[in-house]
Amino acid sequence: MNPTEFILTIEDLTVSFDGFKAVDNLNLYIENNELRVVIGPNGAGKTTLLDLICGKTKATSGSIKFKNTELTRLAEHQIVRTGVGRKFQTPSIYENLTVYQNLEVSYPEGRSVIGSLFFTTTPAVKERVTRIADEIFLTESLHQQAALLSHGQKQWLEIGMLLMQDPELLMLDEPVAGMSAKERDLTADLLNRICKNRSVLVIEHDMEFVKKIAHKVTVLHQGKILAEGSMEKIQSNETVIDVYLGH
Amino acid sequence: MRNFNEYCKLKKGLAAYPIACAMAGLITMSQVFAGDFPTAAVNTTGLAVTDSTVKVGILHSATGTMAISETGSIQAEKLAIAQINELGGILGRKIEVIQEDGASDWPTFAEKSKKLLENDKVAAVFGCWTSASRKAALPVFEKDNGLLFYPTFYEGLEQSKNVFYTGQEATQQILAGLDWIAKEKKAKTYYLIGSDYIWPRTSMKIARKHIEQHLGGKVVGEEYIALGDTQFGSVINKIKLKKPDVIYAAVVGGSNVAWFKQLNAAGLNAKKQSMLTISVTEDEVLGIGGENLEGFYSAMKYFQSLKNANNDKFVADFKKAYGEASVIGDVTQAAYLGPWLWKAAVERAGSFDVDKAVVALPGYELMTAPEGYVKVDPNHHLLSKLRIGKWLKNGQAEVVYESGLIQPDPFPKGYQ
Amino acid sequence: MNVLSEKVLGGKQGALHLAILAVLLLVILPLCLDLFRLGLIGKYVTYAFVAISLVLLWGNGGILSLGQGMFFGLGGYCMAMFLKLEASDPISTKIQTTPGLPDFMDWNQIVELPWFWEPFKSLPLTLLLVLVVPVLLAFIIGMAMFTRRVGGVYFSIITQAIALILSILIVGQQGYTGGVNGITDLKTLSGWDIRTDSAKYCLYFMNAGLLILCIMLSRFILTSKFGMLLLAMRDKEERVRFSGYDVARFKIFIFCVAAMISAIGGAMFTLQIGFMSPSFVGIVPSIEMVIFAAVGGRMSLIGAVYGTLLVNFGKTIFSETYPELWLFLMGGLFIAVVMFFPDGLAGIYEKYAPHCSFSMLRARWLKKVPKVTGERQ
Amino acid sequence: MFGYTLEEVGNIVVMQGFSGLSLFSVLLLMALGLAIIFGQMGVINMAHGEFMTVGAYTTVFLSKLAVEYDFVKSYFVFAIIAAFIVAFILGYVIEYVMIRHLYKRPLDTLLATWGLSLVMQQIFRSTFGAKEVSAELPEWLLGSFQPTEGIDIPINGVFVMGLALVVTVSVYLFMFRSRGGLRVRATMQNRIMAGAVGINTKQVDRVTFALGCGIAGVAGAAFTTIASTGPTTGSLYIVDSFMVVVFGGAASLMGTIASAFGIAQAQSLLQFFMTSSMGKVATLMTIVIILMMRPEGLFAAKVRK
Repeated sequence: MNPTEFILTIEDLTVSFDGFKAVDNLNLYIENNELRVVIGPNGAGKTTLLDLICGKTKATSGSIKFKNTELTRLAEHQIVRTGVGRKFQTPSIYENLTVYQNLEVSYPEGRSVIGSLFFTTTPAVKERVTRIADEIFLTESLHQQAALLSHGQKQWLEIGMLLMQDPELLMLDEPVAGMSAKERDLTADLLNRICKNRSVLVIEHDMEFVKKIAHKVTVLHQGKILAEGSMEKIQSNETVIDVYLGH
Repeated sequence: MRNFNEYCKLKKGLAAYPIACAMAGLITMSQVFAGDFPTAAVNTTGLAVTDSTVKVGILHSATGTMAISETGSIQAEKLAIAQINELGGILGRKIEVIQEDGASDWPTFAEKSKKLLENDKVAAVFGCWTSASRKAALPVFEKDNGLLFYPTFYEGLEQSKNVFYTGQEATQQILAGLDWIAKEKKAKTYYLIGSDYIWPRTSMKIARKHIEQHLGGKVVGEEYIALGDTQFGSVINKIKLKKPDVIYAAVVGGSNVAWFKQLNAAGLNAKKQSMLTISVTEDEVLGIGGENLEGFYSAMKYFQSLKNANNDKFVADFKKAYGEASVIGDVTQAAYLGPWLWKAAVERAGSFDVDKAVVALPGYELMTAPEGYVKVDPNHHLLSKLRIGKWLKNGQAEVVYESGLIQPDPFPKGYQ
Repeated sequence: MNVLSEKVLGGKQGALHLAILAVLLLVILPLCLDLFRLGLIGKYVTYAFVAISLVLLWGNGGILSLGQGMFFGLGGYCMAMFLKLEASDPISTKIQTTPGLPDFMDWNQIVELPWFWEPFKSLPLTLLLVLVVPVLLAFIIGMAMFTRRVGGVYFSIITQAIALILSILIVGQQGYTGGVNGITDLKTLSGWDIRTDSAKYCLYFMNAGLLILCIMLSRFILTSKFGMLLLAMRDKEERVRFSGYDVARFKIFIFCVAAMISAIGGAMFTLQIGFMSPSFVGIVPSIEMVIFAAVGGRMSLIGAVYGTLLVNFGKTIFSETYPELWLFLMGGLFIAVVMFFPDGLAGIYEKYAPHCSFSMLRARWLKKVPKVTGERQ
Repeated sequence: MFGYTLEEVGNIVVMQGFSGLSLFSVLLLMALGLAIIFGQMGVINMAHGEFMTVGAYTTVFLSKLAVEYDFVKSYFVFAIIAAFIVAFILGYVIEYVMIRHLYKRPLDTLLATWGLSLVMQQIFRSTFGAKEVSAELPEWLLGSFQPTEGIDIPINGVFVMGLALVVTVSVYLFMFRSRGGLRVRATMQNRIMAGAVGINTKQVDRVTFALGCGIAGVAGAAFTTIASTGPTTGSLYIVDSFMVVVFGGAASLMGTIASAFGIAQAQSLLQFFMTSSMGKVATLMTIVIILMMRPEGLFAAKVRK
C-alpha cells in the first residue's frame, strides 16, 4: 500500500551496538489518529525504537518517514519541530521550575536564541497553559515547584509539556509506571481524549491499561516484530504467550 | 658614619678590610645622633621618617613558585638591616622593615609597591627578583618617585632613575665568562639552552653575537624550554647529535634540577661534556644535588667559597642568623649589598629624599662587600668582577678564574 | 517599555539590591577610601566581571568553564596592545635599534610591526576587537564542543587545557606578546595620561558603571525565556532538546556572552593597572575567578560581585599581615563554601534573612549579601 | 644523511625512541592513579599532583634518614613502599572527610579538591620550606649504561619504566583478577545493586580513592629520580595527567595506557624537531582537537543506554 496514508512509516530499520542488533530490520506503520501500543519483554528494543524515531539514537540502516519527511537524517530538535513529541521512561521535567514554568518553557515559540530572549508571555500563552494544566489535572498545583509533585503527577506534567507543543505524533514511554489505580484510569481517559486529533505511540507493560487504550498492539521481541493486531488477537497468539511465559 | 666611609677610602689599597670591619664595631661608640639631622631637614618629601626611625620596604615572593629563589634575598636584606641598626642606624634613625609578599605574581608586585610607596611612604624598597616582577613594579616606582634596590643578575636593557641594580647586567656576566671558557676549553662549537623568557633569550642573544663575532666560534644549537617543563629527553638527544664543545645554559627553577639530573643520567657528565651556566648558584645546587653538577662551571660575581675577610664575616653572620645548613648564592649576596648602598647614599646626601640620595650614590665605593670592592656606576649598576666557579660534590664552588673590574653596560652596542 | 525595565532591573527586589550595590561602588567606597585602596577595589571590580560571566555560564547554565581567564586576558591584551603602541613612539624609544617598536619586540630582534598588531593603531578598532577577539575564540570553542555535546567535566578539563596552551603560546612567542613580562609600562590612552589621580578616578567610575550595565544585561538574559531555558538545560538537557530547542546554539550564545563580559573586565584591568601579563591567562587565575563566584553565590549576579570583593580584600589584607596563612585560608574557604554553602553568601543570606522587609533593612545596613529570588520571576 | 653518519643517526633514533618510552612511563605513572579515581569513580581530583608530591617528600625524607644511618644503597625500595602507604592513608582520610560528601556533584569535587591542593601546597611549604629539595640517590640509580659507544641509556629512565610496568600490571591484576577489584567495578557500575548483594560500597569508595592516591604517591617517589621536589611540583603534572586520562577515554585502563603512549611519543618527537615549548603546545593542541572530534576519548565503547 502507499505509505503516504500513514503518519509514521518505518521500513527495514536496523540499529546495532557493537554487533548486537537491538532493532532488527523492523517495519512499522502508524495511521492518523491511531493509538498504538508497543509491548514486549525487557530488552525487546521498545525504548530503542522510540530513541530511533526521535533521533536520540542514529539508525544503522533503514528509513523512518514522518509524513514524507525522512527523520533518520534530522537532528533531535528538528524532528520535534516536524511534530513528534516524546515522553521518557522516567519522568523528565524541570524540578527547579514551577509547573507553570515547565509548561511555558515547552510552548513552541521563541525557540531560537534571539526569539527566546525577546519572548513575552502573551494572553494566548497563558490561556494555553491553563487549558493544558486543566487537561492533565494539575490546575491546583499550577504554581507549585515541580519537584514537589507526586510521581504520577510528574508523569502527567511531562505529557502536558508535550501537549503544549501540540505534536501530531506523541510517543509515551511507560506513562503509567508508578501510578495508583485511580491515576491510571485518569491517564487512560487522558490518552483517549488526546488521540482524537493526533496519533499516539505508547510503550506499556500493564496489560489492563493497554486494554483500555490500545487501538492496535505491536509485540516486539529481540528487535523484531513478533505479532501485530487487536488486543484480543494478540492475547490468543501462541508465540506471544510463549515469549511472555518464556519457555 | 660618613667618617667611617672616609676612613675606608684612606685605607683603600692597604688591603685592610679586616681592620675596616673591626672599625665597624668601634663606630657604634661614636654614635651619630638624630639630633644632628633634624627630621624636617632630612625628609622634605613626606617619607615615613621620624626623629628615631625610618621605614623601608622588602618586597619579595614569600609564597608561590618563586619563593624557592627569593627567600635567600629576604634573609640577606633583613640581616644587613639588622647589622646597620646595630651600628646605630642611618642618620641616627633605626630602620623599620615593612615586608610585603609578591606571591610570585607580577601584578601583585605592582600592587604591593604601590602600597609601600603611597600608603607606607617607605624611604626605600629592597626587592623584586624576576625581570617580570621588576617590569611590573617599575612604572609605579617611576610615577611615585620611589627608590628600588634590585638584587638579581638580569638581562640589562634598562636604566631607571629610581632603581639601583646590585646584581650584574648581562654583558658583565656573559662576555668574560665566554672568553675564559673559549680559551680554557679551546671551544669552537657552542650549544645555547635556556628557559623560555626574556632573561635567557637576551643573554643568549648577547652570547651568540659574542661567540660568532669575537671568539670566531660557532653556535650549533639554540633551545628554549617552557618554564617548569621537566622533560629533557629530546633536547639532550639533540645535544648529543650536535656534540658541542661547550653547553651554555640559562635554565631556571624546577626545570633546572630536571635538566642536570637527566643530563647526568644520559651520560653527559663533566668528564664527557663541559658546560658553563649562568643560572646556577649555591641555592639551586641544594635542589640539583652536588653530584649532578660536579665539574660543571658557573659564571657569577659571587660564590660562598670566596676567600676574603668581608666574606668570612658575612658567611659567619649569615649562618649565625639562619643556621649552619643555610647557603648563600650570588643573588643573596647582591641583596645584602642593597641596604648598605642605600645607607651610603643617604649619608652622602645627608637626606632621605629620594632625589638627593639618587644623585649622591653614583661614584660611591663600597669596601665592605663580601664580593670585594664594588663601585656604583652613573648608570646605576655596579662595577664588579666576574668569577668562574667549578662545582664540587659538596655543593660548593671552587673559584677557578676571576676577572678584573667590569664596567656595567646595560645597552651594549653591537650586541642588540 | 516598563516591562523591559522591569526585566533589566529584575523586579523590585532586584532593583533594590542593584541600587545598593551601585551606591556602594559609586558613592560610599569612593568617599571612604583613599585613592590607593580605591584603586584596589577598581582592580577587584574588573574580576567581578568574570564572576558575573560565571554566574551566567556555571550557576545558571551548569557549564563550568575553567578558561574564563583566557577571555579576561585576551580583552586585556587587546587593550594593552593599543596602549603599548601609543607608549612606544619613536621619541621615547629612540634608544632602541628600531625606534617606534614596542621595547620587547626590539629586544627580540623584530624590526617591523607584526601584521596582527596593525589594527591596534586605531582606538575604535581596538575597542571593537576587545570584544570581537574573545567572542570569536569562545564561538570556535563552543561550536566545536557543544555541537559535539562535550559537557560537564570534559568541558571544564578541555577549557583548562586550552587556557594552558594559550598561556604557553603567549609566553613562548614573547617577540610578539612580551612573554612572561607581559605588556608593561603603558602610559596614555590617545593622549590622556591614565596614571594621573584624576584619570584613576575617572576609570574607576567608568569601570563600576560598566559592571552595573553588565549586571543589567545578564539580568535581562536570565529573566527572559532564555534564562528559564538555561536552568532547564542545566537540569534536563535531553528534555529541552526534545522540546524542540537547539541546545548547542543556546550554549554557544551564553558562552560567547560570558566571554564578552569577561573581556570587558580584562580591558578595564589593563586601563587601571597599566599593564597586562600572561599570569591572567593561565589555569590558576581562571579557577580563582570561579572561587569568587562560588563564594558570592553561583546563582546570584550581585552575590558574585560581593564575593569577588570580599575574597580579594581578604587576600590583600591577609597577605599583608601573614602571607603564610593566606593559602590555608583561601583553600579552606573554598572547600568550606563548596561543601557547606553551595549557594555562597547569597545562599546564606537567603537562609537567614527570611521575610524581605527585614532583609532589605539588613542589606541596607550591612552593605553586603544580596538576595537571589526576584532575579528570576 | 644531514651531515651525520648513519651510525650517529641510528644511535639518536634508539635514544630518541627510549626517551619517548621513558616519557611514556612517566605519564603512565601520573595517570594511573587518576584513571582509577576519575575514570572509575568520576571524581575530579585536582589535588592529584599534591599526592604525588607527598610521595616525593616521603622519599626525600627517607633519603635523609638513609644518609644518616647509611643504607643509601637499599633505601629507595622502602621509600617507594612508604610513599605508597603515606599517600594511601592520606587519601583514605581525605575521602572520609571530604570527597564522600561530594559524589553527587562532580564539578564541585573539582573545585573543592583544588582548594585542598592549595592547602596541601602550603603545608609542604611550611613543613619542608620553600626551597626545592632533592633525594640522595643510590649509586645504582645514577649515570647510564652503554650497550655500544655513542648510545647512553639513562638508568633512572629504565628504573621508572620498570616501576611503571610493575604498577600497571598490579593495578590490572587488582582490578580484573581479584575479588577486591571485582567489588570496585561492581560498585562503580551499579552502586545500588552492589550494595544489595552485600558489598560495603562506602568502604569500597574509600579504598578505591585511597588506592588512586597511593599510586600517585609511588609516581611521586619515582619522579625524585628525574626532577626535584618543591611545594608546587604537583601543579606541574596535573593538567598532563588529566589530558592522558581523558584522551584515553576515562573509563578504560587500556585507553589510559594507549593514550599515555601516544602522547609521549608525539611530544618527544615534536620536541626533537621543534623547539621544546612549541613542541608541547603542538601536542596539547592535537589532543584537544581530537577530543573535540571524539569527546568520549579513544577507547570508550559505544553503549546502549
